[in-house]
Amino acid sequence: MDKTPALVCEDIHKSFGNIEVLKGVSLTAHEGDVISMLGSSGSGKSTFLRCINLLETPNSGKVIVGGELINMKATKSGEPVPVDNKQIERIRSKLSMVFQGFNLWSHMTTLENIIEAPIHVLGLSKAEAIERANEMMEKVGIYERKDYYPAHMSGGQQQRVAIARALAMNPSVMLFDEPTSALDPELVGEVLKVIRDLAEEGRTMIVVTHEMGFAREVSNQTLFLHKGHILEQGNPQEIFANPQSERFKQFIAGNLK
Amino acid sequence: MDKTPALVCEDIHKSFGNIEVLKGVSLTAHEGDVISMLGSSGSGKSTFLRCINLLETPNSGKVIVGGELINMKATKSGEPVPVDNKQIERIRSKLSMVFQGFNLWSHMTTLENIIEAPIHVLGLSKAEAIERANEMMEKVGIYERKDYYPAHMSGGQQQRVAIARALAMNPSVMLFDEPTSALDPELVGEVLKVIRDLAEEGRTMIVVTHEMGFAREVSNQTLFLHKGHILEQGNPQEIFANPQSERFKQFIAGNLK
Amino acid sequence: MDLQIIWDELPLYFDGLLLTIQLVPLSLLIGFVIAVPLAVMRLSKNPFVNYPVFAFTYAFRGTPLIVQLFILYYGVGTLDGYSELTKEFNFLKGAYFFALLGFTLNTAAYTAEIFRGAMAQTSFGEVEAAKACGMSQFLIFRRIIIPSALRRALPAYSNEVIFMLHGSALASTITLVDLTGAARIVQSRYYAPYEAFITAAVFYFVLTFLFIWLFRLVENHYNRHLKRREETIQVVT
Amino acid sequence: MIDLDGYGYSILIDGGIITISISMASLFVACILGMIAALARLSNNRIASSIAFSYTTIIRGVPDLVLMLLIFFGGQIFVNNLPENLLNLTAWLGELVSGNGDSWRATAEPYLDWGYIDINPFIAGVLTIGFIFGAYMGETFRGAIMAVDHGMLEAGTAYGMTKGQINRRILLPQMVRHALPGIGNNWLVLMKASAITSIIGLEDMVRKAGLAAGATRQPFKFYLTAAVAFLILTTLSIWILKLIEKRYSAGVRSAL
Amino acid sequence: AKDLRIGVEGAYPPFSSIDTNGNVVGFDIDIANALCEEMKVKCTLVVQDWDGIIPALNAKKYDAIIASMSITEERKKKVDFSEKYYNSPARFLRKKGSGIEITAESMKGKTVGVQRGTIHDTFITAEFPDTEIKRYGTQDEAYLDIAAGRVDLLIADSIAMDDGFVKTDAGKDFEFVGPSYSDPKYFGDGAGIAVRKSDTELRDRFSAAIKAIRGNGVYKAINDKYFDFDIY
Ligand SMILES: Nc1ncnc2c1ncn2[C@@H]1O[C@H](COP(=O)(O)OP(=O)(O)OP(=O)(O)O)[C@@H](O)[C@H]1O
Ligand SMILES: Nc1ncnc2c1ncn2[C@@H]1O[C@H](COP(=O)(O)OP(=O)(O)OP(=O)(O)O)[C@@H](O)[C@H]1O
Ligand SMILES: [Mg+2]
Ligand SMILES: [Mg+2]
Ligand code: NI
Repeated sequence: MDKTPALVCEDIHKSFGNIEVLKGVSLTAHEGDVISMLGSSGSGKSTFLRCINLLETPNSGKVIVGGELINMKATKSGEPVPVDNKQIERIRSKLSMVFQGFNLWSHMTTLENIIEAPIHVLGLSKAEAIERANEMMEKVGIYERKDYYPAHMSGGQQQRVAIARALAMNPSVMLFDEPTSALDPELVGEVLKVIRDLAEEGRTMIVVTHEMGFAREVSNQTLFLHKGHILEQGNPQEIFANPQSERFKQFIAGNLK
Repeated sequence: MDKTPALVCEDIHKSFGNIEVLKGVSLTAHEGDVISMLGSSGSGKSTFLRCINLLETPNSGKVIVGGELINMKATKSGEPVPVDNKQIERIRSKLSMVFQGFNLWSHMTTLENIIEAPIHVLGLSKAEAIERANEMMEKVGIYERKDYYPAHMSGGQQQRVAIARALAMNPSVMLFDEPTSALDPELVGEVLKVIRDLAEEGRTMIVVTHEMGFAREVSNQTLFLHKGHILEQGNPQEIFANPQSERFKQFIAGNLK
Repeated sequence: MDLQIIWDELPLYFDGLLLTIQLVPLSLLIGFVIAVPLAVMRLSKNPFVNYPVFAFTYAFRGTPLIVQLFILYYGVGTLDGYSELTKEFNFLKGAYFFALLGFTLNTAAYTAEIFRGAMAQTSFGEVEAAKACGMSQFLIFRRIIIPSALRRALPAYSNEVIFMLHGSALASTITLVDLTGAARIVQSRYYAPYEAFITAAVFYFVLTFLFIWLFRLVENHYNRHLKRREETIQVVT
Repeated sequence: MIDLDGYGYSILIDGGIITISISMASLFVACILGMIAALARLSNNRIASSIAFSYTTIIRGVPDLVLMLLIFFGGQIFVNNLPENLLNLTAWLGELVSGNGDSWRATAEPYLDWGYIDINPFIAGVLTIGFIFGAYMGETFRGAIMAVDHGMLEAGTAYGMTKGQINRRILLPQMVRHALPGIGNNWLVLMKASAITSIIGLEDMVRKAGLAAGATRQPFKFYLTAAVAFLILTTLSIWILKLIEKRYSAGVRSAL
Repeated sequence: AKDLRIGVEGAYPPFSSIDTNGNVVGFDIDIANALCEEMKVKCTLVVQDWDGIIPALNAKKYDAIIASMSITEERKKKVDFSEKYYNSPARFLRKKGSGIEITAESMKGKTVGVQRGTIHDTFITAEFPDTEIKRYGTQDEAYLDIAAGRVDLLIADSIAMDDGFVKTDAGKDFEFVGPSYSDPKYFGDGAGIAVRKSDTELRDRFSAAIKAIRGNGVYKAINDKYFDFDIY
């Protein structure tokens, strides 16, 4: 490998109580990679994304962002915790997440949502942040909605605000958790187009999705998660054409019907 | 025509305020017909179904159920209202509706939901109603959930309870409003199978849906609604093969992508 | 603390307790029975039905209970013809009737508003589903809206019950010897505020938690359907 | 105008001012206590959270009238016996340390000669009502904090904001909006509860009305006057609360 | 000398009541002012409900009580008293024509109103156990209730009832019945000024001042303002 990968996860395990949700998941994303994650409901996709930026603390495994290993230690009770909160905060600011339910801050307008973290986390001046926000809003096509509150926008618009908010952090990797599942069929296309544009720009992205078409056409790597294991992994064209596992065959059959 | 059609709608118009949502929609359903209604979001599909059982009062047009015309009169302000509430109640009991959001009664268990209307509207004894409910629950495969509350069941299970509840009224026509749109992709199949079984039994049904495959395979008549007008109507095999209108061409292209 | 005082006056406290646990449940019961139809009337679009009930609930919720009691007890006592009436109806003579009346009207006003809120919250879809089955307006109220609303109102109603229990302490201001009345007699006899009032407080505390516990039982039974799915699943595992 | 026999001014103006000012002052105390209680209950510190829990449960378990009588009568004795008790403590300590308690006592005496500390009914009323409603406010605030959509806080975390930033910039503004209806309710209840201070001798509207009723033997008229005054205050409060809620609900779509 | 605070009641006419301006007035008040003048101290009056009047004194809310408080053994356990400054007997009050007599028999099952925590309360509780007792926070409330016919009898200080009720419009249908009670066991040695137990110095100053105003005619002037006989 000539360049440091943007993101490496090695053998991530995660349990809730007695139930092991992730049973060793690994992934390497180089710069410009678009990785799609498929899997049925409850297979652990969200949990994996949340482990990447430490919203959940993995029970074991390594997360390496831009070559920097996130340091973990064990508490007395054996629970792993991050050693250094400052490191976590710094790393999170490089990994922007776009949530399934958007999670926009409802007391802030579109613009305020977008400039909040750049100002308070990255330390940009207000003018810089606004300039950057304008650019992002243009890109996702919500500039006219800059002074609207989230509640006054449609789902598709909210989702695009969430994407602009994530973009404004100028992250090295973007994590999308089912960016279209909460949307009306007619809005799905709209949001997918934005993500496709980002892919063409060469953004590194990890996208959890149910949209086979998207996985096939936009991503350059597809993972299929099942019961906490990766069952299929590889070039989407190939694995859709030649599924290795029964389960994945079923999965795509059910979805394409 | 040899037999009285189960349901006839003639030139239904409906406006909300100044906006005319239905601009003259007609439909005839004979016994055993399965009519699928397609149309993009906002085209007036739900409004039409709601006009059929008078949840919305049409501004003009006739609804004839089993040969019986629903009598309407105009109020002083020109709004049409049903003449006879008793007639409406009787007719509604013949037209069972399955709602998009299920609309189960949250304070009742599955069984209680199903026996409620047969006892209090049809006047069945409790024993009879339970017997009938058992049969319906078997049919849709939720017998084991008979003592669960709606909140404790998955979307697919709730939808099947809603279907069983509608079936238990032994309706002459069943109206389905996007019976699968609120469901997880894996549950869609489950519910469609139940509807397909009902079609095979010879139930008269009107189904608003986004599932092309279902429309094509299960229904014997397909309507395509656009901006309050019926643009296409006829045998699904034929109209999918030879769409008459540009709009329908686009519509099936977009959906089958 | 002089425990001897408390011990000596315990019978007085028990008499007070007896009155409190008579007045409170009785007024709650009557108030509840009145409140349900009032709440339905409040939902009516007919102003002749809606407004009088609104005025009633507004007046009783907008003024202090103590003022209501004073108006009812001392105020009514000075009205012309009151003494004549007491000859006919002996129960009008004592403060008991007026306390019961005041508490009942007060709790009915609050309860009606609680129920109205719960009914207004009934999911639109559930009502439509009922209509679509051919249910009449009356049947929909009787079978869907009211049962579902009463269950949802339980937590708010249990608060109202606690407030009523606490409000009942005001019976002591119109000469009744309830728990608080007993405490005030003890205080005026011995000038021992700690002994007098802490004893009463303990009684009330126990009563409050008895009520809370009872409501929790009722809620667990009637509101199973409101529990989130995850929670019920957790209970199983 | 109704003839109030010359008592109108004293009931409505003098009494009204007392009622309003005691209510506002109590609200202030209650909000501070409530915020402390809510944060303590939600904190990870066991002791803080159990103290806050006892406070909120015990207070809510006992009628305000009983608490009021207890704090007013008992509190006064407590405060005024405090110097004496402290002196005795000093003497006892002196006896223990150097064997001459009396001289310790004598040294301390000038410092503890507070005379009487006048707990006037106003302060007693404010503290009592504030103390009682602090418990209710605590629950309101706790509920409001928990009602804030967890996802929004998580979004803050995901963008690398610190705990403090999240609390200040996301939690608090959201919390206030959720808490407003509760605060409004508590205010309406509190204002009416202030009427029971008349029982401990505070000259609020109800007490003034009572005195007038006693003197003129016309309770109906005077208590009704007080009731109407309360209705006006309530109406006014509801109106103002609506305005405030409107201002704070920027970005919230109304339910209807 | 140090300023004094004096606790008064305010709902016990003619000894103390609140006028339309919200000021306390009455015999107790005039006596209090006269005594303060005699003692050459500045006094502030503090109105306090009867229920809490002794605890508040001990809590140092004020330094003395001038509120028609009878000097009884029970109270002496809590406070000290000056010499009496007036003395008047207790009597029963009934509605004219009600025919109730002060005998155990006639009073059986009847309701007697009394102010809570007074000597009259102690007296009726001990001596007429078969009657129903209704206790009030203030004497005014008791008047309202006998006028409304809710109690059959009141027992209280005869002068207070005479001036505060019987002689008013509302009280014209009522009359005294039965003997005058002044048994020291219940009613003590007249009304005195209460001070905290440790305050013997202040107590003695009050006693001296009472003697002085009795002697110099000030007392008589106040007395004549309210009563047509000598209440001392
Ligand atoms: N905080 C938690 N506590 C306990 N169990 C949890 C928690 N979060 C997730 N789980 C469980 O972990 C499993 C995987 O959840 P996850 O949300 O990762 O699924 P998913 O693949 O994202 O599914 P979906 O497509 O429905 O979003 C599920 O069984 C879920 O119930
Ligand atoms: N009660 C109402 N008041 C005003 N406008 C309404 C009302 N109900 C529906 N509409 C409007 O009528 C139009 C048709 O709505 P309808 O719900 O029938 O569409 P639909 O075809 O069912 O769409 P979808 O596929 O999204 O369910 C929409 O523009 C909608 O906004
Ligand atoms: Mg997920
Ligand atoms: Mg629809
Ligand atoms: Ni037409």
